[in-house]
Amino acid sequence: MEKLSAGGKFARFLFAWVLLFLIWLMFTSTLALQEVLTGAGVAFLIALPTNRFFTEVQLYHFKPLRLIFAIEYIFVFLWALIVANLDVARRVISPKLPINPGIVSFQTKLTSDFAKMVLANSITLTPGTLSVDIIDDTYYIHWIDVKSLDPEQSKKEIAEQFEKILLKIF
Amino acid sequence: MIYYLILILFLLLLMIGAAVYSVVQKDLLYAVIGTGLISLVLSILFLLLQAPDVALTEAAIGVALTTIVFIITIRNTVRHEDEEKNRRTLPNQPTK
Amino acid sequence: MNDILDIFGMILLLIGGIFLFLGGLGIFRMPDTYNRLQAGTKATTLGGMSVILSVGILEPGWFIKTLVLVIFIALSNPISSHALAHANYKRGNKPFLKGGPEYDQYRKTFEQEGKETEENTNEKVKEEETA
Amino acid sequence: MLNIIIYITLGFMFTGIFFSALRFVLGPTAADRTVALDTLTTIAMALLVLLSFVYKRFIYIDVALVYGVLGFIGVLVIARYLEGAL
Repeated sequence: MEKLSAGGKFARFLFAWVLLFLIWLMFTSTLALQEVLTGAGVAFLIALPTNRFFTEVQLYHFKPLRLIFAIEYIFVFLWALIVANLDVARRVISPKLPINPGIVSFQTKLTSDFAKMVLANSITLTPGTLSVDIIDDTYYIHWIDVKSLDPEQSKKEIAEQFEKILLKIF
Repeated sequence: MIYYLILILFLLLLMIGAAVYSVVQKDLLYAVIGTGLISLVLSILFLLLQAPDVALTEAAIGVALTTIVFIITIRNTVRHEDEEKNRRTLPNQPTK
Repeated sequence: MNDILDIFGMILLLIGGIFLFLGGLGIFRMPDTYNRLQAGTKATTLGGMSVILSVGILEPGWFIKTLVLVIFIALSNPISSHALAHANYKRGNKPFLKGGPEYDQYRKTFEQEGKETEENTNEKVKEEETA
Repeated sequence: MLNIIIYITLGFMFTGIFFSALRFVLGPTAADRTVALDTLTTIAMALLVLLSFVYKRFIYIDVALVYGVLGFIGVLVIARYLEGAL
């Protein structure tokens, strides 16, 4: 972790404080004065010792264009989740269990750790795949119905649609 | 209302089954997971009987705290109970 | 307007219940741990999300809190399933393979890594012994 | 109308709980049992929220929230122990 200037430290603290305060507001879900004041105080007290665990990159990831792509990502992800569930339902109900499982691997072009985590979580929730391990930039995916063992081909089947948007966001 | 009575009965049977399972089981890890299942069912039961504070406490203590403390205990001792060769002897106890 | 929302909430509730049932059934029927994780995680994620969201739609005052729960499920469920799959492979439970051993591309890397760490520990032990 | 749909959904959920508990008893390895516990945690969260809707009390949702967070941590601790990294 690189050394931060005083301004960087303050920005990081502010980020942690605002995030904790927003979480407090969502949990209590009222706007009564005493609740809001208590939340601000508690968030301040918790953000003092823990702000260095929250983020490494302060706020410069926050740009409006990225927000649009993030919303597009959410819709693509929800559609994939619904397709995945219909797929699981078809496999579970059919009496002969049409499965052909295996573990495949492919390389990714993403660089930051956070983007890798988002991609791994998305892969776990999309049709027939489950991420088992990530070593550097190689994903190992358990696939319930293996269509090809070639890394390029399996990447095209599994992760192309998410990686395309994630490369634009990060 | 009779429907909820049937559900409560089902949950009670499930809880008793889990309790018997985790007492009888020789492998201590399985017994700990069974304890987690008991407190899961118990907190649903408390909510069905309209006692949310007790359900909250049961969820907090039964699921997280008990499981974590027992897992740490198992890590520091042996997992299978009835293996003679793995049994640790106390320092002042005469060995057979 | 309100009636349409209510009917939408009811349909969502029913769909969620069916998917939660399918999650339980999938866990019961699948042949090995990885496939059980697949069925269990996906079906219960969508089922739980839609049941909780339907409660938020049927009772509009609760919407924000149910949204928090939905986001929490969507973030936490894949993490726990990934941790379980990784732990299961590390314990040496090999996946059920229909097509033969070449369908497991992870084993080679896994065994190589294990050897490397073993060699490292051996070297360390040797260094300690010589010292 | 709403009551009937809630009854049907509760029936589906309890059948799911029954099958998961069956896998919990049958499961050959420790990981299988933990998978069953994980599935039961998510089903129980949805069930607690639905019950709080049945009783029309806003406070009851907190139980589901606490249950979800702590059950997640419990499953992670068991997974770390199985991995041998705790």
